[in-house]
Amino acid sequence: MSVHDDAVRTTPLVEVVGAVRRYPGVVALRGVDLTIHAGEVLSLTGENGSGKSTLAKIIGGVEQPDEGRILVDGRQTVITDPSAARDLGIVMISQELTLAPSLTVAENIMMGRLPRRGGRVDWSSARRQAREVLDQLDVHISVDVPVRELSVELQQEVEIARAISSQARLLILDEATSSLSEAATDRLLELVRLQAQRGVAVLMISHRMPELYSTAQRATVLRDGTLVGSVPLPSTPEAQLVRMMVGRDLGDYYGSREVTIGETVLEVDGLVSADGEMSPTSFTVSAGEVLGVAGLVGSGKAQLAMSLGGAIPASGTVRVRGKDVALGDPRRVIAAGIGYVPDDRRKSALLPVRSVSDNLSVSWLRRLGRGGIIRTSVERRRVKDAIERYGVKTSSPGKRITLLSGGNQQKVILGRTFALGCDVYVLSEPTRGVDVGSKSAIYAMLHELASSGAAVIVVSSELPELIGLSDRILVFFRGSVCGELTGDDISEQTIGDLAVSGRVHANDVLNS
Amino acid sequence: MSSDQLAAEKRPDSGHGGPPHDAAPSRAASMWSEIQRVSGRSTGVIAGLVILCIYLAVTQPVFATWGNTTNVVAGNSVILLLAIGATFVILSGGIDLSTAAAGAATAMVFGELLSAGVGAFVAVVGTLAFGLFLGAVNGVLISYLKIPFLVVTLGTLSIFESFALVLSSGKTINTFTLDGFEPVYRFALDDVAGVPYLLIFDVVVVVVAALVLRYTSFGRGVYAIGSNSEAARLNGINVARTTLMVYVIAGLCAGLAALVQVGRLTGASPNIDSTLLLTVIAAVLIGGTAYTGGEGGVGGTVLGVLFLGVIQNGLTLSDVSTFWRGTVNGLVLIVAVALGVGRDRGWFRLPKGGTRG
Amino acid sequence: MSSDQLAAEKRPDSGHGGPPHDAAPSRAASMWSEIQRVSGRSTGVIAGLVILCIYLAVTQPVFATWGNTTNVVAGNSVILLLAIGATFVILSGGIDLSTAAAGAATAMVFGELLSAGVGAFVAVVGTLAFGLFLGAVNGVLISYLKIPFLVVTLGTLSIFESFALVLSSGKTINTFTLDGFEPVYRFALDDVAGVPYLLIFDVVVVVVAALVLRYTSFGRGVYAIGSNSEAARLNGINVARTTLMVYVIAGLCAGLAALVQVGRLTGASPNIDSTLLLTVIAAVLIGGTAYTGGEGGVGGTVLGVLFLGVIQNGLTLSDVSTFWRGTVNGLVLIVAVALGVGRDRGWFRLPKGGTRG
Amino acid sequence: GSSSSDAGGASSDSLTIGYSTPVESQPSQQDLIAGLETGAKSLGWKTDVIDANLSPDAQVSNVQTMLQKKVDAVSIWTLDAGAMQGTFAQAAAAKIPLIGVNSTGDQIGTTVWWQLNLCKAEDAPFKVAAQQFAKWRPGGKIIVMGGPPVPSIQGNVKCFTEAAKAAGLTVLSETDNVKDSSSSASALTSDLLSKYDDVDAFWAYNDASALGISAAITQAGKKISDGTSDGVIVTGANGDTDAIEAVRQGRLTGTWDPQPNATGLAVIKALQDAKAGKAEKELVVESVFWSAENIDTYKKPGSRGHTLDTIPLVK
Ligand SMILES: Nc1ncnc2c1ncn2[C@@H]1O[C@H](COP(=O)(O)OP(=O)(O)OP(=O)(O)O)[C@@H](O)[C@H]1O
Ligand SMILES: Nc1ncnc2c1ncn2[C@@H]1O[C@H](COP(=O)(O)OP(=O)(O)OP(=O)(O)O)[C@@H](O)[C@H]1O
Ligand SMILES: [Mg+2]
Ligand SMILES: [Mg+2]
Repeated sequence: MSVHDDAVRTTPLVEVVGAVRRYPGVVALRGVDLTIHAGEVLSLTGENGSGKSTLAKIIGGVEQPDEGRILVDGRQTVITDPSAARDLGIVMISQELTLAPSLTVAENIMMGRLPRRGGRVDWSSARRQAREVLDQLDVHISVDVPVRELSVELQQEVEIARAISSQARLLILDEATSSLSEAATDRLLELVRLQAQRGVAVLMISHRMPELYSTAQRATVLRDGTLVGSVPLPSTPEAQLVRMMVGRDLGDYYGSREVTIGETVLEVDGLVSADGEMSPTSFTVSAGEVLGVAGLVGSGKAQLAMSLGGAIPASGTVRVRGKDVALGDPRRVIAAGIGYVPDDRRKSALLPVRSVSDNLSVSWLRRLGRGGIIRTSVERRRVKDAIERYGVKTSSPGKRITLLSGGNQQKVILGRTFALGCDVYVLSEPTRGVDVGSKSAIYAMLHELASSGAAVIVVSSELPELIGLSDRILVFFRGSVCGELTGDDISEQTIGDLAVSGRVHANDVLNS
Repeated sequence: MSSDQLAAEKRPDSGHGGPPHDAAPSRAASMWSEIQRVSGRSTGVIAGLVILCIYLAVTQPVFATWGNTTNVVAGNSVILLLAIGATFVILSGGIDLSTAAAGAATAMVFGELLSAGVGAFVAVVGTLAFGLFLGAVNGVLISYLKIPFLVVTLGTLSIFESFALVLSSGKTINTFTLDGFEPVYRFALDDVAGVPYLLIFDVVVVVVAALVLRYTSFGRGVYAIGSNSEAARLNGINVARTTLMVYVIAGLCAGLAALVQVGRLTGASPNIDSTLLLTVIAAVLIGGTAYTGGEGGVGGTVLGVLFLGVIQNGLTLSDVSTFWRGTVNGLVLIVAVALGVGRDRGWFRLPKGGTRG
Repeated sequence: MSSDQLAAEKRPDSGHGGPPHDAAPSRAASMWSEIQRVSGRSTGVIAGLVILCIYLAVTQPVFATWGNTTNVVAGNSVILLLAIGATFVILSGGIDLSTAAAGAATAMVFGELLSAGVGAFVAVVGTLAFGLFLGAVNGVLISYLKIPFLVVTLGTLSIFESFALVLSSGKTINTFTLDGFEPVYRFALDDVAGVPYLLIFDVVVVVVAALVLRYTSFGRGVYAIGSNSEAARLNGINVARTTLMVYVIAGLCAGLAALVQVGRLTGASPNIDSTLLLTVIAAVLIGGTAYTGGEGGVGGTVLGVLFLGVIQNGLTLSDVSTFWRGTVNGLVLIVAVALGVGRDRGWFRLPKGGTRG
Repeated sequence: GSSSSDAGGASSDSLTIGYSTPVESQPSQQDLIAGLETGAKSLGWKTDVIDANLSPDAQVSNVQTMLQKKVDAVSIWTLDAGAMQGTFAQAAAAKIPLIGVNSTGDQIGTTVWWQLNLCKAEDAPFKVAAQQFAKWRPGGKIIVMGGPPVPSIQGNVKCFTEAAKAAGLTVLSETDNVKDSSSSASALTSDLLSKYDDVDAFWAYNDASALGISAAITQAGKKISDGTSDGVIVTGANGDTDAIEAVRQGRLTGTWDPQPNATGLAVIKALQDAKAGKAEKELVVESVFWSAENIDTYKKPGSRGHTLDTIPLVK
C-alpha cells in the first residue's frame, strides 16, 4: 500500500482531462478524465466498446483526442505519435498484436531500437538482449524464428517482452493477458508488480477480475465512453465493481442448468494431429454435456480443438451421432454438425476488410438461400437477429468489423457459429477479450446450447471459467490426456497439478 | 504495403463490396446503395470523370454526340470485358498477368476455327471453351499446385503469347470473307435503334457479374477468400475451387474479349498491344478495388474503364501531341485519385485535429 | 491472396528477411547464412539455374566460354540495377511500375546533358540526381500524400515515358561521338584482366544493397514496414520517411541503369522495351522476395536476374524459333518455381500424412 | 554468266552470315530471312539469324554473340541506328564486314534500302503516293497516321505529308498509332471520324494500322474506295498477306510492298560484291504498290522468281 500512498502525494505522471474521441457513427469517449501516478498499477475496466482501448491509444499517441488535454508530469503535452510517446517513456501493448510476422523474435523485440555498433546494427547484442528479456519472462523459444511461426500466446509474450524491455515510465497493457495461460499470466502480473515497485506506472486493461484484484491499486471504470468512477482495490467488493461496469447485478455469474446428459453425440477415437503435437486421444461427449479442456500451452489442447474443427490435418476417427467425420476439411466437419471457433481471431476468424454483416453471414452462406443464390432479405433478417441476440455493439451492420472493439469482434465470431444449430460445438478460448457482463451472457448461451441437446467442448486457459462451466474436464499434459475430472474432483488445485506434472498430488486427493 | 497506403486503398469509411446493408430488399434500392458504395470508394474518379466530360463537351463539340459516345463504348469493350475478369481475380486476392495474352491466343483460335470452316456457332463456342481452358490452366496451377499466382500468370503470359504466334506463324488471320464470321461481325458492328449491340452486351455482362458477386455464395466466397482465406476455409468455403473458378471466369472473359476484338477488326492478330495489360489492371484499381483483395466490385471497374476511355478519347479529339499524351494521361489519373484520397482525409474540410494515417 | 498462395510465396521454412539465424558476427558466417536463407526461399530457381547451365554447357559449346558469360552479365546489368531498386520497393510492400520509364527518362537527360557538352562528371552526377528526383516524386506522392502506390507509379510511368519522348521529340540521341561519353563507354565496355568493369560494379552495388538492408536501421525499417507497417509505426519507425527513401533508391537505381544502358547502346533512346518492367519485377519475385513485402532480399534478386538472363541467352544460342521462345521461357519459369514449391510441400519426399493446404 | 562463276568461286569457301533481326515474328522479316537463306544457299553459304524481339539492348548482345560465334559477316536491321555505333565499332575492330538493312552507320559498308524508306528521289514511293492521292481526289482532305515515334517512321510520315501538301491536299489531322496495333488504330480512327466525317483518304505508315482504319471506317457505315470508286481511300505499307487479301476484297485501297524477300537476296549480293571488292554504298530494293489495278498480277514474295542476278533494284 505504501507505494500507493506516496504516489498520491506526487503530481500524477500522466493526467487526461475531458478526452473526447468521435468516430463515424459512434462517440468512443465523451469527456473522460484519468490520472495515474508513478509506481501505481491502475486498472481500466468497462464493457466491450466502452472506450478503454481508445483512451489507451490516446495516451499512447496512436490516436489524437478530438477534445480534451493530456498532462505529462503536470505539463500539458501533445502526444503526436507513438514515437513521441516513447520519448515520454510511454510504452503500450495494444489489444491487437503488432508484430512483424516475417521478422524474427529478436528483431520484433528490439524493433525501432536495434543496438548499433560502428554505425551498423549489432545483431549479436540484439539477440542477446532479446534472449535476456525472454528469460525474465521464462519463455524458452529461439530468438531466430519468424514470429509468424509462433502460437498466439507466444506472440503475445514477444509483444510483452518488447514492452518491458523498453525502459518505460508508463506501461500500458491493453488486455495483454487475454491470450495468456494462467501460468504466463501469473509471471506477467509478477513482473508488473516488480515494475511498479521500481516506480513504473502501469495502466492495465483487463476483463479478468482476479487479475485486477491481485495486482491493481485502483480501478477506473468506463461505460459508453463516460467515466463511471474510480475505486480503490482490492478494498472494493467485486459485486460493486461489476455493477459499476455493467450497470446492474450479474447474479449467478457462470450460470447453471438442469444437467440432463443424453446419448453420446461425439466419439473421438485415437485422434492424432499431423504436426505430432497431440498423441492419440480418445473420449466421448454426450448431448447436453459441457466438456472443458485444460492444459498448459503446447500441451496439445489447442491441437485437439484445431483437429476437431478441421483446421489442421489429423488422423484417427471422429464420429458425430455415429457418422464418421472426414478430418482436415472444415467443410466436411461443418456438414457433419461440428461448429468450431478458433482461438486466433485475427488470423483465422475475421474477414478484416469486410462488414459485420459479411463476417456473420460468411458462416451461413449455404443456409441463406437455395442453389447458391443468396436471399439478402433472409440474410439481413438473420444478421439483425444475431446482432441483437449476441449483443454486438456496432453503429451499423455495414460497419467494418475491424472498427469494432475487440470484445465485440469476438461476439460476432461466436454468434455466427452459435447460429448454425450444430450438434457439437468446439470453442477455443470463447470469451477471450469479452467483458464480464457479456461473458455471463455467453455462458448462459453455452448452457442453452447444451440444454437444447448440443455437445459443447470448451478449450480455455481460464481455469475459473472452465470450472464454472464444465460438467467434466480433460487435462492435457505433453500431448495427451493425463486426467479426466468430474464433480468434486474439479478444482484449480487438481487441474493445476495435472497440467503441470501430469498427475494429481496425494494430498489433494486426500483433501477431496 | 505501408499502413498509409492501406489506408488510402482501403479507406475507413469506404464501405465494402459486399451485400447491401441498409438497403431495402428492392432492386432499385440495392442499386442505389451499390452506387453509394462505389462512389464511396471512388469519389475522385467520379469527380474526375465528370469534370473531364464537362471540359470536353465544352471544348470539343463532337464529344457530347451520341456517335462519339458509342465510339468510346465500342472502343473500350475489349478492355471492359478483360477488366471484369480481372476484377474477380483481384477481389480474390490474386492477379492475372496473362489476361491480355489469353485474349490474343483465343482470338487466334477463333480465327483458325473460322478458317477451318466450322460454322459461326461452333467457332464461338469453341473459342469460349478455349478461353475457359486457358483460365483453368492458370487456376489449377495456382489453386491445386499452389504455385504463386504471379509466377504462374507471368509464365502463362509468355506461353499464351507464343502460342498465338505459333498458330499462324505470326501472321494476322483475315476473317472478313470467312463464312461464319458474318454474325460476329454484325454483333460487333450493328445496333438496335442506334444502341449498339456491344453496349447492350457490355451492360448485360456487367450486371450479371455484379449479381454473381453479390447474390451468390460463390461471389461471397470470392470476397471472403480475398479478405482472409484461412477464415474463409474454416467457414467451409472451398478455397481451391473458388480460386480455380475465379481464373476460369477471367479466361472466359478473355474469350469474350477476343470475339469482340476479332469482330471489330475483321481479323485475328497474334500481336498484343503492350499497354493492354496495364490498362486493364489500372481500370480495376482506379475503380476502387483493393489490390490486396476482398474489397471492391465491378461497378467501380466500369467507372475505371470509362475514366481511362474518356481520357483517351479526349486526347484524340483535342489532338494533343503524341509526345505530351502520356503526361496529360498520367496527371489526370493521379489527380483524380488524389481527389478521392483528399476527400477521405478531409483535405477539403476545415482543418480539424486528428486526420488519421 | 489465398492462404495457399501466401503459403506458397512465404513458405513455412522459407527463412525471413531478418538477421542471420546463427549469425556469428563474422562476415563469412553471415554471408553463408545469407546464402542458406536465399536458397531456402528459392530452391527451385537454384535447381533450375544449375540444370539449365549444365544443359546449355553440354549442348552449346559457346555457352560455357568466358566471353559468353561476360556477355550475359553485361546484357543483364540494366535489369539487375533496376531489379535491386525494385527489391527495396517490394520489400517495403510497394511496387514501382514506373521504374523502366524512369530509366528511359534519365537516359534521355544523360543524352541531353552530354549533347549540351557539360563533360562526363557533371553529366553523370546530373543524371543520377535526376534519377533521385524522379524517385522522390513517386515517394512524396505515396508516403506523404498517401496516394495508392499503384496509381502513383502507373501515372508516373506514363508521365516519365512521355517526358523522355518530349525531350528529344522521339529521336534517339547518338552519344557515341559526343565528348564526355568516352568514360561511360569505356566503363560499359572495358575490363580489367578480362573482368568487365560492369561485373565489378554490379557486384559492388549488390553487396552495398545487401549490407544496407541487413545492417542499417533504415534497412530493417524497410523490412518492418513491409511486414507490418502498423507495427513499424507503433515502434517509432518513421514509416513515411522510410517509404520515401525506398522510392528514392529505386530512382537512383534507374539512374545507374540509364548510364549503363546508354554506355552499352552508345545512344540514349526514349523508347522503352515493353517487356522490361515485367522482367524486372519477375526477377525480384522469382528471387523469393514476397510481393506482399517484408521478406526476401537482393541475394534472391541476383538469382532471379541470372535465371532469366541465362534462359534468354540459352534460347538465343540454341536458336529456338522465335515463335516457341515464349513457350520455353514460360515453362522453364513455372517448372523451376514449382520445383521449389514441391520441395516445400514434400512432393519429392515419401508421401507422409498431412501435406497441408 | 561471269557473276555466277564468281558465285561458284565463293561457294568453295563457305561463309556464315549473321543477320540481327529487330523482331523475327513479323511476316515481312520472315520473308526477308527467307530471301536471305535462298541467296545464301545458292552460294553454299550459311546464315545465322538472331532475334532482338524489339529490344535494342538485346540487339547489342545479339551482335556480340555473333562476334563470339565468329560469323564472317554481320547484316543488321537496327532497331535504333542511333544506339548501335559502339557495337558497329566492335564489329569493325573484329574486321567483320557490316551490311545494314534500312540502317546506316559509319562502319556499315553497304546499306540495303527499301525504296519506300527513302525520300530523296523524285519517284520516292510516298511522293508518288501523294501525287496518286491528289489524282484520285484533287484538293481532297486526308488524315495521316504514323506509328510509334521512331525516326524512320517519322521520316516516312514527313515525306508523305509534305508531298501531299505540295500536291494541294489538305491534311486534316496527323496522328500516331503509338500502340502500333490494329485495334488501337481503329479506336483512334473511330474518334477521328466522329470529328472529321468528310475525310477523303487515310494514309497509314503500315498495314496493321491501315486495316484498323479500314475496320473503323466500315463500322462508321462508310465504304472503302478502290481509288476510282467513291468511298474513303485507305493505303498502308508492308504488303502483308492479309493486306493483300484486303485489297483483293476492296477493304483496302492499296498497300506498298517493299519486297522483303528480294531484300534478303540483296543482302547476300551486297556481301558478294564486297568480297569481289566492288562494294556499293547502297542497294535500293524497288517497292511495288498493289491496288485494284494490278492486284491480279500479285505473286507471293517467295515465288517471284528473283535470283541474286535478278533482284529488282532501283538503278
Ligand atoms: N477506428 C474506428 N472507427 C470507428 N469506430 C471505432 C474505431 N475504433 C473504435 N471504434 C468504436 O469505439 C468504441 C470504443 O472502442 P474501444 O476499442 O475503445 O472499446 P474497448 O473498451 O477497448 O472494448 P473492448 O473491451 O472490447 O476492447 C467501439 O464502439 C468501437 O466500435
Ligand atoms: N442470423 C441468425 N441468427 C440466429 N439464428 C440463426 C441465424 N441464421 C441462422 N440461424 C439459425 O441457424 C439454424 C440453421 O439455419 P437453417 O437456415 O439451416 O434453418 P432453416 O430452418 O432452414 O431456417 P429458415 O427457415 O430461416 O430457412 C436455424 O435454426 C436458424 O434459425
Ligand atoms: Mg479494447
Ligand atoms: Mg432454411
